[in-house]
Amino acid sequence: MSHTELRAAPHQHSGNDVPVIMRNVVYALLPICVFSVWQYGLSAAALILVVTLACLLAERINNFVSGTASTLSDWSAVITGILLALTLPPSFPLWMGAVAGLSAIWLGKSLFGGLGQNPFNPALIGRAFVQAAFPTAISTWVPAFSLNRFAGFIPTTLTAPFMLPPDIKHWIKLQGLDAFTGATPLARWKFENVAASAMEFLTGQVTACAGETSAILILLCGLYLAVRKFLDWRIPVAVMGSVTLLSWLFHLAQPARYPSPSFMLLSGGLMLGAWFMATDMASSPITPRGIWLYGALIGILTVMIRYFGGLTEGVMYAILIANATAPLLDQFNQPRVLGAKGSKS
Amino acid sequence: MSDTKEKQTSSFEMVRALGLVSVICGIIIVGIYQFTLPAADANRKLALERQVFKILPDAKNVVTYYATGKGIIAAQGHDKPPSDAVVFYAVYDSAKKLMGIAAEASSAGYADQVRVLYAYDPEKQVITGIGVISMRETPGIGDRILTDKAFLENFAALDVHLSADLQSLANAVKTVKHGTRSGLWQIDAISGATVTSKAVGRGINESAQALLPRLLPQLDKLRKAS
Amino acid sequence: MNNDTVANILLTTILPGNFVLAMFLGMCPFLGVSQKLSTAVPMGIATAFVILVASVSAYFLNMLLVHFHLEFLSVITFITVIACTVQLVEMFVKKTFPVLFRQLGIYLPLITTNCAVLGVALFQTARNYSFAQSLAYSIGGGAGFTLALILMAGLRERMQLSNVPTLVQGAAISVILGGLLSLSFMGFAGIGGGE
Amino acid sequence: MGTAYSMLVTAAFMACLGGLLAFFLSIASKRLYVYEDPRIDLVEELLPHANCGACGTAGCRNFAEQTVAGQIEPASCTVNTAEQNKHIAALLGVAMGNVEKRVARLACAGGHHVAKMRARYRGLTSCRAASVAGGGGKNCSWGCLGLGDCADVCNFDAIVIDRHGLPVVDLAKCTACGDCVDICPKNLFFIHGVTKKLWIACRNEDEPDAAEAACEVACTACGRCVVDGTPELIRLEKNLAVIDYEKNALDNRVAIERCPTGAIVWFEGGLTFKGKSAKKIIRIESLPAPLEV
Amino acid sequence: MRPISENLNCGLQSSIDMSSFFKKRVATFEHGIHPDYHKETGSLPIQRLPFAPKLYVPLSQHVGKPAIAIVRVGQEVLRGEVIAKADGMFSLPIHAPATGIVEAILPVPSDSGAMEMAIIIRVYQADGQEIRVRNPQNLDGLTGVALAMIMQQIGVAGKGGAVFPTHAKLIPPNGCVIDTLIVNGSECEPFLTCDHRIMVERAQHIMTGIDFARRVCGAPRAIIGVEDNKPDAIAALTAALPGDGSVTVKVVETKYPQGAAETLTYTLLGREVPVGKRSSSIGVVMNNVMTMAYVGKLLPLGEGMTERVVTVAGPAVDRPGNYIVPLGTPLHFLLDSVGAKSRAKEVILGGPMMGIAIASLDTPVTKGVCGVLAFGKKDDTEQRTYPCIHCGKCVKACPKKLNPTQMGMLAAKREYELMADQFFLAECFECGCCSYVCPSHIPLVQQFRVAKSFLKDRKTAA
Amino acid sequence: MSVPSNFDEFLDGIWKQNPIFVMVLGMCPTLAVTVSAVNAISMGLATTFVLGASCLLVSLLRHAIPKQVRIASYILIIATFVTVVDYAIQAISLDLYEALGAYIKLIVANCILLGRAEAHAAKNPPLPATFNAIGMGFGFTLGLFAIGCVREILGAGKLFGISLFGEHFQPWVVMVLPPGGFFVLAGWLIVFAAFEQYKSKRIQGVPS
Ligand SMILES: Cc1cc2nc3c(=O)[nH]c(=O)nc-3n(C[C@H](O)[C@H](O)[C@H](O)COP(=O)(O)O)c2cc1C
Ligand SMILES: Cc1cc2nc3c(=O)[nH]c(=O)nc-3n(C[C@H](O)[C@H](O)[C@H](O)COP(=O)(O)O)c2cc1C
Ligand SMILES: Cc1cc2nc3c(=O)[nH]c(=O)nc-3n(C[C@H](O)[C@H](O)[C@H](O)COP(=O)(O)O)c2cc1C
Ligand SMILES: Cc1cc2nc3c(=O)[nH]c(=O)nc-3n(C[C@H](O)[C@H](O)[C@H](O)CO)c2cc1C
Ligand code: SF4
Ligand code: SF4
Ligand code: SF4
Ligand code: SF4
Ligand code: FES
Repeated sequence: MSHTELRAAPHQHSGNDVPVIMRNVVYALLPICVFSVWQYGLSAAALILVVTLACLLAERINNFVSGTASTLSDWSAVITGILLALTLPPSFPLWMGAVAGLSAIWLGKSLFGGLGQNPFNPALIGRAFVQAAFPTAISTWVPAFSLNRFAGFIPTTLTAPFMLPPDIKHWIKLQGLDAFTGATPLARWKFENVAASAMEFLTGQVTACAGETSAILILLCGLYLAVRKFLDWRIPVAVMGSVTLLSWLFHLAQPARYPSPSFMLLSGGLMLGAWFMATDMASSPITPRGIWLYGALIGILTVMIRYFGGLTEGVMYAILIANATAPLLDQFNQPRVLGAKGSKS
Repeated sequence: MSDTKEKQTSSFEMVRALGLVSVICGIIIVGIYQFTLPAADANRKLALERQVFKILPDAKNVVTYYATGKGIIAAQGHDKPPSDAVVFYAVYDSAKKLMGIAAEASSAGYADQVRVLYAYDPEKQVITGIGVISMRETPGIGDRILTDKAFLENFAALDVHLSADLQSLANAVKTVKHGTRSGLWQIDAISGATVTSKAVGRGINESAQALLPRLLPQLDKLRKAS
Repeated sequence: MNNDTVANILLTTILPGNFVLAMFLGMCPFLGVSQKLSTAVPMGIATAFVILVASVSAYFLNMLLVHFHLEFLSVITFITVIACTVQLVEMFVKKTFPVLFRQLGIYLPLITTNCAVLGVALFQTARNYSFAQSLAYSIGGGAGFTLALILMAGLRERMQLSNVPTLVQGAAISVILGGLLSLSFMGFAGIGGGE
Repeated sequence: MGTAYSMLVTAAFMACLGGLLAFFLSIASKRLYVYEDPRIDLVEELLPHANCGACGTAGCRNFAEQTVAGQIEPASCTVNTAEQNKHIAALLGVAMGNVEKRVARLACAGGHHVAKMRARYRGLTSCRAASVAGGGGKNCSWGCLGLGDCADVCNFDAIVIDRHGLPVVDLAKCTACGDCVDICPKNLFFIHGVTKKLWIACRNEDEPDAAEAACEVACTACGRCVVDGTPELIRLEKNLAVIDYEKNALDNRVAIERCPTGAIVWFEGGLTFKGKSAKKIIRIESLPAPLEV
Repeated sequence: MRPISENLNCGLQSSIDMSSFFKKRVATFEHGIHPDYHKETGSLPIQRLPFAPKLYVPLSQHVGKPAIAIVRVGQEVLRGEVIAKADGMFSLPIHAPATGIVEAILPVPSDSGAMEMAIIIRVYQADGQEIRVRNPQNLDGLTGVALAMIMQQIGVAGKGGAVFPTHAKLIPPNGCVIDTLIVNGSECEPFLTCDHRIMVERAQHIMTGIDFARRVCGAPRAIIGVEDNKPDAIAALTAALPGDGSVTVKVVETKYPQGAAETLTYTLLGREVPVGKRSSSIGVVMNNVMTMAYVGKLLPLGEGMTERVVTVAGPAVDRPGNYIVPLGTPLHFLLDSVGAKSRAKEVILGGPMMGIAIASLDTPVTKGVCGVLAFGKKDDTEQRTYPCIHCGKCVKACPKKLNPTQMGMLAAKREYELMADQFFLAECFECGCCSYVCPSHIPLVQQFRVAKSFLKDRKTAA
Repeated sequence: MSVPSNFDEFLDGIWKQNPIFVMVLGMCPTLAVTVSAVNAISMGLATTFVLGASCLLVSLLRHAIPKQVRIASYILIIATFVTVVDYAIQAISLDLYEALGAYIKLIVANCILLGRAEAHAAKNPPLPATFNAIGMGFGFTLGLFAIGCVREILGAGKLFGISLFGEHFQPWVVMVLPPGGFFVLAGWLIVFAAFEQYKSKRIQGVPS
C-alpha cells in the first residue's frame, strides 16, 4: 500500500464554505434584481450588469497585478457588484456605475488584501465614493413603472464616459408624468413633510434607488438567508429594532415633525441595508455582544442622520461609520469564556 | 558631543536667551507688518471694490461706515470698529449720488462659513443683488449660488422693508425649498444645494435685521456725505 | 461676534467638522500615533488637554493683544505659549509617569507641532468666538481628534492581522483608512449646522 | 500710531512674554529634572533597531542602557556591523569586546532524496502544524520536515529551503538570534560558534537498522568517530554520536573520515565536508513512496 | 434526585421525538455544533477480534510516567501477567495481552508520530488465550486511597480520551470535597458507538464500577449523562440502577461536544469549571462509562487490563462494528480483519472531530483508542482555504466561548504569546467545532495546537 | 564642506528623504490646500522660504541657545518667518491668501520645520543646514504639486485654472473634498513604494 495521508482534525466539515454562502446570497439577491428591472426597465438591467462586470473586472485585474490565482470563483465580487448597483439610482450613467464598481473593489477591498480583509463594506465604499464624486447624478431620480421603460434607455444611462449627463426633465415629461417631482419619499418627508404610505413601499410604487423599493421582497430574501444561517440574524434585528424604538419615541413626542416607525423602516435603503449590507461579515464585528451594539449603532445613526442631518438618507453612512467602530466593538466585547469570572476577557 | 555630563543652565541664561530671541523676532514682525500694511490694505480695498462693482456695476466710489447703536459713523480715522458696530459700505455713482448700500452677510454653509456681499436699495427697501466674498462649498453643488440663474433671480428685488416700528424687518428673509417660494421676502433654494442656499438666506436675514433699523433713520446723512 | 450656539459648535467640531477628517488639522499624529490603541488613547487625551489649555490661553492672550493693538503678533505668541505648555507637560509626565513617557516619549513633543492645537487658537480668534464658544470649540476639537484617533487605531490594529499587500503597507494604508473614515464622516454633514 | 511706538510696544511685549516663559521653563526644568545619560540615545542611534534580543537584552534600547552602564560589550550585538560597533566602543571609550561569531547549525541532513516518508501530510504548510498532525509523516520522527517554519521566522532572510527540502543557513546573514531554534518543532537548530567545526548532522535515536532504513544519512551509532577522534571528544548516547564541545571541538578532522553515512561533518571556510568513506549520494529526486513494513 | 420513572419517561420521550422543538427541551450547554452522526454501528453487538501474530505493547499507554518493563527478550509471558510495572503513583502497570514470547523491546510508532518503547510479543497461535494470571483481593470495606491502590494494579486508564490513570483521578486532591461523580455516557463524537454498546450490554458492570469509584472519591451521588440519541442505552442503564437513588441517569441533548468534561458538567449541574482549574475544584469528578465498566468488571476479579472495545468504522471499512481488541494489536492487522486495509487512505484514531490521523499502520491499539476510522480516497482537489472572512461562525460555535477568529488571525502572524495572554489559548480543549464550521476551511484547531506546542517547547527550553 | 556634498544634502530632501512620500510629515497642508496646482505650489514655496530662513537662523544661533529653551526659541524663529510670509502673501494677492486660508499660519506647526530645525540645523553649520532645508522645501513643494495636479485635473477638469476637457466634463467632486486628498496622497505613496520596490529588485537582480 502506498502513502497514507495525514490531515489535521477535525476530519469533518459542515460543508458550508465561502463559495456556497456567497452563491446563496447571490440567489437571494436575484429576485430583488428582477423586481427592480421590472420597475425601471432596461436602464436598471444595464446598470446591474455593468456595475457587476466592473467589480469582477477590478477583482481580476487585482489578481493579475498581485500575481495570485483568480478569486472570482468565491463569488464575493458578484455580491458587491449587485448590491452596489441596487443602491444606485436607475438613471445613473453607466460609466459612473463602472467607476463605482472599480472603486468599490479597489478602494474598498483589494487595497486591504482582498476577501475578508476589508474593514469597510466595499459596496458602500463604492457608493459613497460616487456620491461624493458625482453628487448631482446620484440624486437624480426617475419615476417607477414609466410606460416606455422597456422600449429604450433613460437618456442619462448612456452618457459618454467622463461627460456630464444630459438633463432629463424633458424626458420625464415625455413619460406623461407631469406631477413627478423627482423627490424620494425621504426627501418628500424632510422638505415637504409628506410621508408616503406603507402600501406604496410594499409594492414598490416609489421613486428611489434600483433596489430599495419593495421592502417586503427584501425582507423575504433576507429571511431566506437568515434561516439558512448565511447571515447573522442579530444584525437586521438590532438595526430594525433600534430604528423602530428610537423613531417611535420621537414620533410619540412630536408626531407632526417625526414620521412613524413604519415609515422609517420601509423608506430608503433601510431594509436592504439592514439585511444585506450591515450583515457583510468582513466589516461587522464577530462577537455576539459586539454585533448587538453594532446593529443598534447603525439604527441610531440612521435615525440621527435622517432627522438632524443635512442629508435625506443615512443608512449608508451609518453602516460605514459602524464599520469603522467594529474593531473596537470586538475588542471591548470579547465573549465571556466558560469558567472565566467577570464579563471581560 | 564630547562633554557628556551636561551642566545645568542657569535660569538667568535661559531668560536672557529666550527674551532676546523674542525681542528680535517681535521686531522683525513689526517691521514686515508695517512694511506690507499699505500694500495689503490697498489689496483689500481693491478686492472690496471689485466685489461691490459686481453687484452695483455703476459704482464709482465706496465709503466704509459703521452703524452703531448711537448712529452711523464713517470709518475714516478709526482703525477699529466700535464693538457693537455693523460694517457697511455706502456706494456712490459718478454723479456722487448715493446709489446703494453694500453689506456683508455670513453664515455656516455645508462646509464652512459662506460670506456674501449684498446690495441694498434704500429707496425701494429691497435687496438688489448678491456676490460671494468667500466660501468653501462643494464645487458643482454649493457653488451654484454663484451661477444658478434662477437662484440669483431671487435677489433681483428681495423684499426687506422694515416693519412699522422700524425695529425689525416686516418679513424675515427665509430660504424655502425649491419651487415653494410664495413671498417676495423668500428665497427659492437651489435643489440639491439647499444647505448652502439656506446659509445665504440666514446670513442676509441676520445682517439686515441688525443693520437696517440703524441705517434707515440716518440715510440722509449718507446722501449728503459726498 | 458669532452667533453659533455652544451645542452646535460642540457637535459640529466632533462630527461633520471633525478636525482631522474634515479640516485636516493634526494629520501627522493622526497618521503617526494611531498604530495601537494603547498609545492612541493617551495621545488623544494628552492632545485634547493641550488643545484646551491652548484655547484658553489664546483667548486671554488675544484680549491682551487686542488691547495693545498687536494682533499681528498672534501667531508667534500663540505658538510660543503652546510650545512652552507642551514642554511643561512633557517634563511633568517624564518626572511623574516615567512608564507612560517611555511609550509616548517621542510623540509628546509632536503635540507642539500639531496643527490642531494652533488651529484652534487661530480659528477661534478669526471667528470671534466668545469664551464659552471657544471652550466648546476646543473641547469639541479635542474630543473629535481623540475619536478619530481611536477609530483609526482600532482599524489599524485590525490591519495588522490582515494580509495587506506589501506595496500598500505602512503609510499608504493608513492614509486610505483616513480617507475612508473621512468619506464616512461626510454622512454627518449638516448635523449641528444651522436650522 | 507711529511705527516706532508699535515697535517699542512689540519689543516690550515680546520681551515680557519670552522672559516669563523662560522663567517658568527654568523653574520647571529644575523641579522636574530627570537625569538620563545622553549617551544612551547616541548608542541607541547606532544600533540596528532589530530588537531581536540576540544579545540577550530586552531589545536595542535596553542594550544601549547596558552598554553605557558597562554591563555588556558593544560587540555582543551580532546584528550590527562591526563598523558601527566600533563607533559605539569609541563613543563610550570601552573595548569592543571579543564575541565569537555564532550561527545556527542544523542537526539533520535528511532531505527528500535520502529520507523516506511514511505518510503524506496535507494541510497548512508549516512544520509545526505537520508535526502536531501525527508527527508530519516522515519516517524518521526526529528529522526535518522541510516545510520551512525556520525560513519563515528568520528576520534576516538567512535561511532558504533547498531543493531537497532542507534549510540552508547563510552564515553571513545569520545573527544567531535564535528564532529558528525556538520555532523548529523538531528542535533541530542549535546556535554555535563558527569555530566549532565538528558537527553531528542527525538526531535519530532509533536502532541502527531502523535509522538507516529511514534515512540514508542517519547516524548509525557505529562508533568509528568515537574511536578515531580525540579521546573523550565523542561518545555514544541513545544510538547517536555526541560531541562534547567542552573538550576542544576544534580538533581533528580524522573523526569524520570513516563515518559510513556521513552523519558527522566538518565545517570549514563556509563549506561542509563529509568523510571519505561516507556514501556518495547523487540522487536528486525524492525517494519513492515507502512500503508498508 | 429524580425518581426512576421520570428518567424513563425522559428517555422514551426523546426516543419518540428527538428534536421535538415545542416540547420541553433536554438539558444542554450553549454553542456547539450538530455534525452528521453516522452512528450506524450502534445497533451491532460487540464482537471479538482474533489475536494478531505479533502484539506491540507500548510502555506508555496513559498520561503520566511510562511503565517500567520487567521482562527480558525471549521470556515467555502469560496472558494477564504484569510485564511492566507502574513507576509511581501517576503511572500504570501493563499486563500481557496474550500468551506468547517477548520477541524484542523496541520503539514503535505512536499516534503522535514519535517512536515509543514497546514490548513486542509473538503470540502463541495455538494457545486458547484465556486469562492466565489474576490477583483477586478482598475489597470489602476498603475506600479512598487504599482502594485506589488496588485499582491501580488492574491498569485502567480513562477511556474517554485523556487516558489519565483512573485511580489517580478519583482520589480527591487536597482540600477538595467531591460531591458528584459524573459518568460520561454522551459519546458525542460521530461514528463512535463503543460507549453506546457498553451501556447496552454491560450496564451491570458500569453500576459496579460506579460503586467502586464512589468509594474512592467519596461522592454521595453519581449522575450518568447520556445523549438523547441512545434510547436503548438509557433504558438499559435505567433498568440497572441501584434502588437507593444515589445514581441517576440524565438525558442530555445530542450535540457535539456534549461529552467534554466542561460542557457536560455545565449541562448536568450548571457549574462552570473555573479557568485554569480542574473539575475537582468544583466538587466534580468525571469518568467515562467504559472506564466504569472495565473497573466494574476487572476489579473484583483482580484481572489486568488486556483488551478494550473499539469502534471500527468509516467509509472504507467493509465490516464496521464494535470489536474487543487485544491491546497492542497493530492497526494493519485490525484493518485487515475488518476488510479495510486495501482501501484505507486515511486512518484515524478516535472520532472524526478530535481523532488523530496516523502516519504508520504499525501503530498499535492502546488503552486510549476508542475508535479506528478508515477513510478512502478523498477527492484529490484539496479543500481550498480562503482568508478569514470574519463571519464569526467559529465564535458562535465554540463551546468554551473563546474567540477562535481572533486567535486564528493571531496564529497566522505567529503571535502565540498574545493568544495565550489575552485570549485564553490554554482553555481551548481542541474540540474542533471552530474548524468544522469555518467556511474558509481555516485549520483553526491545528493552529491552536501549533501555538500550544510552541509555547510548551519554549517553556521547557527556558 | 564641499559644494557637491551640499548638493547631496539638497537632493536628499527632494528624493531620499522626501518629507511627504518618505517621512510622511507636514500632512495637514499636504491634504488641505492641494485642491489646485497653484495653491499647492504657493504653499510649497512659502514653506520652503520659512524652512530655509529659519534653518539658517537656527544654525547660526545654535551655540547661543540653552538646551531647555531650545524648542521655544526655534518655534519663535519659525513663527517669525511664517508671519513674514503671511503678510507678504496678503500684500501680493488676496485671492491666494483666501485660498490658502489659515494653512499659511499653520506652517508654524508643520512638523517638517521643527523637525529640520531640531534634527539638522541645530547640529550643522549654516551652509549645509540651509541647503538641506531648501532641498526639503523643494521636495515638499514637489509632493504638493503632484497631489495638486491630480486633484485639480480630476476634480475640476482643469490645470492651472485652464480647462482641459471642455465644458461637458463631469468633475469628480470627491477629489476636491477631504477624502479625495487622502486618496490621491495614498495613490502617490503606492506609486512611490512600487517604484522603490522595482528599484530594489533591479539592484538585487544583479548577480553579486
Ligand atoms: C442600502 C442603501 C443605503 C443607502 N444609504 C444612503 C445613505 O447613507 N445616504 C444617502 O444619501 N443615500 C443612501 N441611499 C440612497 C437613498 O436611500 C436615497 O435614495 C437617496 O439618498 C436620496 O437622495 P437625496 O437625499 O440626495 O435626495 C441608500 C440606498 C440603499 C439601498
Ligand atoms: C459630496 C457632497 C457634497 C455636498 N455639498 C453640498 C454643498 O456644497 N452645498 C449644499 O447645499 N449641499 C451639499 N450637499 C448636500 C446634499 O446635496 C443634500 O442632499 C442637499 O443639500 C439636500 O437638499 P436637496 O433637497 O436640495 O437635495 C453635498 C452632499 C454631498 C454628498
Ligand atoms: C471535545 C471533547 C469531547 C469529549 N467527548 C467525550 C465523550 O463523548 N465521551 C467521553 O466519555 N468523554 C469525552 N471526552 C473526555 C471527557 O472530557 C473526560 O475527559 C472523560 O469523560 C473523563 O473520563 P475518563 O477519565 O474515564 O476518560 C471529551 C473531551 C473533549 C475535550
Ligand atoms: C450576508 C452577506 C452580506 C454581504 N453584504 C455585502 C455587502 O454589503 N457589500 C459587499 O461588498 N459584499 C457583501 N457581501 C460579500 C462579501 O462579504 C464581501 O464581498 C466581502 O466583504 C469581501 O471581503 C456579503 C456577503 C454575505 C454573506
Ligand atoms: S529545521 Fe525545523 S523548522 Fe526548519 S524546515 Fe526543518 S523541521 Fe521545519
Ligand atoms: S532565525 Fe536562525 S538562521 Fe535566522 S538569524 Fe536567527 S539564528 Fe540565524
Ligand atoms: S477547538 Fe478550541 S477554540 Fe475551537 S471551538 Fe473547540 S474549544 Fe473553541
Ligand atoms: S469561522 Fe473561519 S472565516 Fe469565520 S470568523 Fe471563524 S475563522 Fe474566520
Ligand atoms: S502638518 Fe503635521 S500635524 Fe499638521
